[in-house]
Amino acid sequence: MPALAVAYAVLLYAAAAALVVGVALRVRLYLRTPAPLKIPTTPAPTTQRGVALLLAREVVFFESLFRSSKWTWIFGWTFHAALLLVLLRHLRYFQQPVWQPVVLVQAVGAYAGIAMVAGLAGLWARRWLVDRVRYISTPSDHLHLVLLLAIGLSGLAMRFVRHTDIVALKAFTLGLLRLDLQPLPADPLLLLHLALVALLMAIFPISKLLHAPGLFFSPTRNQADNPREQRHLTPWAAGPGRN
Amino acid sequence: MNAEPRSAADDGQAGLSRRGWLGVAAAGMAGVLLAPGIRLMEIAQAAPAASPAAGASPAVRWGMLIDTNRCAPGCDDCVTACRTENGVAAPSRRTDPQWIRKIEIKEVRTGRTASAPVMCQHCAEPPCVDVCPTGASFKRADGIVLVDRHACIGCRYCVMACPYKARSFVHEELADQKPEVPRGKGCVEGCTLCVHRLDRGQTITACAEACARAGHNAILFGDLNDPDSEIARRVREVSATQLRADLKLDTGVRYLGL
Amino acid sequence: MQTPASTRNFWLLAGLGAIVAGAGLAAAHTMELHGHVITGMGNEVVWGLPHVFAIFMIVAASGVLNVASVGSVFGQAAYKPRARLSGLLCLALLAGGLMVLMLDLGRPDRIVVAMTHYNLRSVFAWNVVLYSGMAAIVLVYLWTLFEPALARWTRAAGIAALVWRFVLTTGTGSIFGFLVARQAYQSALLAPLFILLSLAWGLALFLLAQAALLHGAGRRMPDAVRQRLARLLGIFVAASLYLVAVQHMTALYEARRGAFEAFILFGQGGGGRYALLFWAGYVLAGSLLPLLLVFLPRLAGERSLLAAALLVILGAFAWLYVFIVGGQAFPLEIFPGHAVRSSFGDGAVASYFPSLPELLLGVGGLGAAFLIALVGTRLFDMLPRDELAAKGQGA
Amino acid sequence: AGGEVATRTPRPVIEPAARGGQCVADPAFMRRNHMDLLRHQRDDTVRAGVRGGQFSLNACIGCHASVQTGSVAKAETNFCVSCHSYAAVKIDCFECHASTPAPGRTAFHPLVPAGPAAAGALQLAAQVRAQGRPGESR
Amino acid sequence: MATAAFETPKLKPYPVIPLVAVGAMAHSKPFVASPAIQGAIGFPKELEAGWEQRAIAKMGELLGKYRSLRVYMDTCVHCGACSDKCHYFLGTGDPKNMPVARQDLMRAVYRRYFTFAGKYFPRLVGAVDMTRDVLDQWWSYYNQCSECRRCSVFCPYGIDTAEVTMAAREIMDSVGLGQKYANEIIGKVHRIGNNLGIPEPALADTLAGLEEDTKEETGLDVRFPLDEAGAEVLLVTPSADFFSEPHVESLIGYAKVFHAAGIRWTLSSKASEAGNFGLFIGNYEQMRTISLRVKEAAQELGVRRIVVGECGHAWRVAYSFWNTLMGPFDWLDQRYPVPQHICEMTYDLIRRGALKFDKDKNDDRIITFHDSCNVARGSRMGDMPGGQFVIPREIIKAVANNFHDMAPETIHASTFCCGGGGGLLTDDLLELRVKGALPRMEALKHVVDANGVNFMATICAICKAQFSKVLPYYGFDMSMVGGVHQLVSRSIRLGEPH
Ligand code: HEC
Ligand code: HEC
Ligand code: HEC
Ligand code: HEM
Ligand code: HEM
Ligand code: SF4
Ligand code: SF4
Ligand code: SF4
Ligand code: SF4
Ligand code: SF4
Ligand code: SF4
Repeated sequence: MPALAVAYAVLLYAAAAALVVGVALRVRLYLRTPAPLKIPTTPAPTTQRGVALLLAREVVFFESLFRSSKWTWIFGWTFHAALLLVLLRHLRYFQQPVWQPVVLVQAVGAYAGIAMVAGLAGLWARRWLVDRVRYISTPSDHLHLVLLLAIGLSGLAMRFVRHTDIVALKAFTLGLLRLDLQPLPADPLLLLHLALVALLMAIFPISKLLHAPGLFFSPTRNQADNPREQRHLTPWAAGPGRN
Repeated sequence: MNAEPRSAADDGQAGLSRRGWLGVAAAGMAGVLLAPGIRLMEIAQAAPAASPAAGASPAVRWGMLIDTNRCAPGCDDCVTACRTENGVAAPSRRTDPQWIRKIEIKEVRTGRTASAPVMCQHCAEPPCVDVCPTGASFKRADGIVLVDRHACIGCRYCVMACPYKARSFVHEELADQKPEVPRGKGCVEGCTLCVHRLDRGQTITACAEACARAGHNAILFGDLNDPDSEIARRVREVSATQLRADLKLDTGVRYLGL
Repeated sequence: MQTPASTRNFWLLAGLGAIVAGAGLAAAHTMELHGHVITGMGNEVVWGLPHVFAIFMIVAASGVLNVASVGSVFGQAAYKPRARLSGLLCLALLAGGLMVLMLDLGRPDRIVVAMTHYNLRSVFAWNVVLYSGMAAIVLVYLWTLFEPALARWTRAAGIAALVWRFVLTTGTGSIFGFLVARQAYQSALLAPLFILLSLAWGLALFLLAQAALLHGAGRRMPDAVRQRLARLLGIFVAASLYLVAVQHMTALYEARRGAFEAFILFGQGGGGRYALLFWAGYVLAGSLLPLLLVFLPRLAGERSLLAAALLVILGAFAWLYVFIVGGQAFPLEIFPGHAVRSSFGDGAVASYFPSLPELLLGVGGLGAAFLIALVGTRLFDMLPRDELAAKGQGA
Repeated sequence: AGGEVATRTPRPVIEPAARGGQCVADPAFMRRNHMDLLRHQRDDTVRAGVRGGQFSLNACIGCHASVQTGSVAKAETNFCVSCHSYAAVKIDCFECHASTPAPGRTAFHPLVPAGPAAAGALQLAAQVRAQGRPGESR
Repeated sequence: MATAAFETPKLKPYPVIPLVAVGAMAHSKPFVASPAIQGAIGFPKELEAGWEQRAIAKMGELLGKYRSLRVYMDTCVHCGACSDKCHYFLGTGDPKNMPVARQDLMRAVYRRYFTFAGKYFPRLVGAVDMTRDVLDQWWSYYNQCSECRRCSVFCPYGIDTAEVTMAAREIMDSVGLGQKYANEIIGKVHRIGNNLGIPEPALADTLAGLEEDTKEETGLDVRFPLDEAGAEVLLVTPSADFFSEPHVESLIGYAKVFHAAGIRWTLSSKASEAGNFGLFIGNYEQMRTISLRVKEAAQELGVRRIVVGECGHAWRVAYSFWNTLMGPFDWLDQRYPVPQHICEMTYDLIRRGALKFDKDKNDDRIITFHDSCNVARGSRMGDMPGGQFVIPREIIKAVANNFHDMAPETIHASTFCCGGGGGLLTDDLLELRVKGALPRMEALKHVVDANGVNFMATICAICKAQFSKVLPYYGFDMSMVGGVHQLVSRSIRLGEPH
């Protein structure tokens, strides 16, 4: 088996492991850390169902962000929605036969790539143009955007400028899933794209990208506003015998 | 597996000038989509050098002269021939396309009757082209007005604009198209002046051929720009008329005896 | 404040709008699946009911913005608090109209082609530019209304919108005006006529939307404002009726177009239903009755104003149907002075019966516009605040 | 999707071109770039009337049509479909274009005579292309 | 130092987000608590060598005890959505007053000691060591947060800077660095029973005086009972209500409502304070002990309901935390919400028709309502979300004729803090308080100009005190602020049979 395919297989396996294990450990930590007091930011839903709905709205529409900053919302939401479409479109590399919804999304997928890059560009521009945001930006904030931009641009370049052999690539990725190594087309853009994706997966659990799981554990958002109706008790904060 | 024949791409730029037709519309597309393939393609096109049709020539203007005096009432050989040539089924419904149709006319004042086929008049100033939002309707260098059905969005504005009802909209899915004449649902189409024949080097359309075969010779096909061609000569000699001449569209199809 | 009751109503209405818009999408999908055979359109009447709806919405979109213009450009205080709503309705109608136009295409999947390939000589392509430009200008305009720091640009944006609006309606009118081949359309009067019609239709729609919104918030339009708007509606309706009359008179004079006018106005040669729709639908119900409701002092009141607005809109549909469908139904005259016969309907009046999918698509566009307006009013503060404005001026 | 080789890692079965010979360009290149080539050729043909270019769709069909179905797009295993269903790429070409070669006449070259001689001529043409035309400096 | 001269910001016709002015408020620091104050409530007396490790250890402990802190440290993406939401930033322009930057003061340390990236690439992620310089910045800027939670409304993840501020103050207290104002008050609560340090006799005296005044005004025997066993209701109200203007007007209002409704009620000398500064310094134990006084007092007096007076943070603690801290409340009357806000009670009575008003008595006032942050964003009233906005306004509309809300983006959940909450209501932070009030003052100015508003009602003792002080800086009359029950008091009809 060619060294290239082996190297990339190792890289991608390692990155995927880092992603899965890292996120799982973090989520376990969040789960194990108690939330001693009821601190939903009110007005908040009074039932658990309402909370689920609220979280769904936050995830789908970025409702709070919409309220606070229209520009950030436009760029941020565009980026995330486009990212979702792009990822859905990418599912075709990982399944055979391909699900019908994934087939349908192919048509918009390429334009979503453009939208994603545009959204990222807007977010990055904001980091330079708005003095407040410039003040709070750390190098890693910029690098996250650069990384995603580079992934997006290398992908778009493959789509529109220098095509790669998608059939062979798909065989490679399917092979990865089946522990049956297949050759990988040695197109520079593809290799770059994949290397950056591996980097993204690896840093996910140790970076601010944890906001994705984080949202679901934020007590101000995930608690129901019912302290009078229901006594809220967690291990260390509960009555006598507390430590 | 990735050895692309780039070396071959470096010689021969013969095809470049042919891209002159690239209008506003195509330019947008060409930019992003074609970059890597283009040069290779130029060579590819240059390769079969013996091809008789090196593209539509602006020196030519194809046209037809229809002599209503010779057109036999009741005959529709031209219509049938067109259908056969282009794989258009005989119309069974109001919505079915008709590229060419036979018209029976009666002068209201004198009661004089006549008949003639009417198809796309291949106007020199085609309103259908002017109105088409995407540039799918276009006039070729040699005067043939066509619909590029890869760019037609099916808005039917050209149908509204054509004074001759020469355009039809494909209202339903088609099957068994002729390989030479692709057609399909959702686009607008009309007489192509048998462009596939002309490009192949033939110099007669299916309808004209059929009329001649039937012995009527009511349809004369040829190059209006060539002063020596028969059609040019006859258009000069007899006073051929254009339909709706008041609109000054300078049609490529002319009529005699109206 | 968003109370549970208002939230429930919002979701109910939004659900309704979504269902209607969804039905439109489903209809469009069926049309694409089966092709346009399942519609009433054919090779003669190629633009049918969907275009009646689409053109109504686009023309009204331009007109509805008038309320904002009067406030921002001409500085009329009574209109200023209505500018936001007027801008939002404009966007919503534009979107609804374009949705219908796009989905009626033979190849809606090629929308990208439509967006990337422009034939600069095509009136239709201009209109695509005009519509997107309109949307952009209105967005900027709304932005200046919402961002106090940009308030000094409101007037400039308002003027831009005003100018653009006239160009846009002229453009829409020209879609028909440039059809030299058709006797029904080729006329220089179409552009001004469309502008006047747009003012009337837009104001009528605005009045209805505003009434619904204020009703939802438990408020009423101040009487003074209502009377002004009523008078304005009356003027617009009367003026457009006048121009329609002029257009037909000039056409009657032209020998070539006499036959068509006889067809469309008097029902000769099979134009009966168009003539009926014109007189009963547009002239009587859509113009004279609203004029009575608006100008007869005895009838003055919120209800008759709203009834008038509703009638104006019905009249608009009647007029557009006569104009668009009637204009195509009349046979093309290829051989003047001859009686013509062929397998392709030459010389015969074309028949057109709208089908269900077409109707659903058109109504679906209205539903989409409604949904956008509804969500917009929920997300942004759109309610006209007359008290604040009045007090603010006094202070 | 039925058109794949049943190993642990599914791959599409790409039916070999019935006529044999070589493709109009290196297969690795074709695999990546055929869509752009076709698109460009299409515009040349439709707009400028240039026919007989190398990347004519009819030519593709002429070579790649399946021996069983006579088509490139009728069955899952047919040439175009085999890949496209694997890669989840939808093409609408065959809504309009016949997916079978013209009976009795190939569309490959207008001068190629109709009838059984066509195949032989095609072979010849392919060889010529492959080896370079005499008198042309490479 | 704290009272050094400063410039009051100008009110602009519409809100403008200031440009970043680095270090503009770096000088603002509260007085440090003396060793005596610290010692009295069980904190280390002063900063001692090795505090860095102890601070980090405390941070580790808190990270394990509070999911909020843990998740918030990881989750912020530096999107900046919160950056223009804090009134202290809007009023001062100091970028460290942007909520995200305030959190970052702690996040930088968190990253350095608790994350992979911060341990190995500190520069990349902006991680720093815990040093004296860092502590000084903490001291300055964690004492410039009123824990108002406005930022958490706008953050896409609901990151609540107040939680971070509380953790930071807890860490600082744990290494001996405490804030004089807050910690002194906590000491007084433990010693005397209320924040103002009013001893029982003084309290009794005051209440007797109030009874006389009210008799004079109304001619009726409206009672202000103290420590009356067997009463139905225990009213717990901020101690400012006993002494300060305009607070006391509301106290009279409560008494009149009880009187008109015929409810037997009492105050308690043991729990003569609703406020709970344990919340402000983020110390769970303090918060709990202070709360438990109320339970003891209520059980001693044998009441069946507990009602809380007009106090913002007190209501947050009572509504949101009491059940956790001192529940279950099975010994109280379950037909009423436990605890109940005085506004809930009054509103309920109004709806049942038990109270009558002469609305025109308030006609000299054009009223607006200031939502206090702890009520607006940390609690609820009534049985539906947002009841805390509806109920006070409905009461005002029931007792007065002229009401106008301020601009929608400055009320309800988006309300601006008065500028004095979170344990900052001290004169050593006056500059901060004045500047932090700017956004609220601008919104007020708008309705004053447009609608002629001349009275701003509110239901928080801190808001009332803060506004009385700050209004004059902005050219308003200090008596413009008052309580909701102050309005009730004016127009309620007493002495009718019911
Ligand atoms: C002369 C006959 C001929 C013509 C014409 C032709 N091909 Fe081919 N093509 C072949 C042959 C033979 C192969 C197989 C070569 C191989 O596998 O090495 C092939 C291979 C291919 C492949 C790669 C398939 C794989 O195995 O991955 C593609 C893609 C392809 N052709 C597309 C096209 C397209 C598109 C056209 C039209 C522009 C076309 N071909 C025209 C004969 C032809
Ligand atoms: C709606 C109908 C339609 C669709 C869909 C369509 N075509 Fe065409 N195509 C045509 C027509 C019509 C011609 C012109 C044929 C002529 O003029 O002889 C054509 C010509 C071509 C030509 C030049 C003729 C040849 O054989 O080389 C190519 C290449 C081509 N099309 C490729 C494509 C491709 C690739 C697709 C799919 C992405 C496609 N077409 C989809 C209608 C269509
Ligand atoms: C080796 C496999 C393979 C074969 C065989 C093949 N294709 Fe493709 N084709 C692809 C892949 C993969 C793509 C999509 C590339 C992408 O998504 O960027 C594609 C894309 C296309 C596109 C562009 C579609 C779009 O929406 O952009 C056209 C047109 C096309 N192919 C035509 C054909 C035709 C016609 C044939 C048969 C003659 C054919 N292809 C045979 C692999 C193949
Ligand atoms: C549940 C899923 C997710 C939700 C709800 C979510 C939400 C958000 C929100 C609200 C923001 C702030 C606004 C903005 O700057 O755009 C944000 C920022 C960001 N998100 Fe996500 N996100 C999710 C998943 C992801 C994933 C999977 C990635 C990357 C692979 C990602 C990458 C980013 C980045 C890089 C930023 C920072 C943008 C900047 O620097 O300005 N997000 N996210
Ligand atoms: C192992 C995982 C991945 C593989 C194998 C992969 C492969 C590819 C390939 C082959 C293309 C070219 C598509 C074409 O030519 O049609 C592409 C495009 C693209 N990729 Fe990836 N990619 C992966 C992960 C990602 C991730 C995680 C992101 C985003 C964060 C991403 C973003 C993009 C974008 C934006 C495009 C261009 C738009 C498009 O074609 O959809 N990719 N990718
Ligand atoms: S074939 Fe000739 S004679 Fe017959 S209808 Fe046609 S034109 Fe007339
Ligand atoms: S006859 Fe009609 S379709 Fe043909 S060129 Fe003229 S206008 Fe266009
Ligand atoms: S139907 Fe097609 S050809 Fe006709 S105007 Fe519309 S896009 Fe152009
Ligand atoms: S020229 Fe060809 S396409 Fe046109 S009518 Fe005659 S046969 Fe038909
Ligand atoms: S809680 Fe309030 S004071 Fe503290 S940072 Fe957030 S907005 Fe500012
Ligand atoms: S809004 Fe939330 S995520 Fe964004 S910078 Fe502020 S705290 Fe961080």
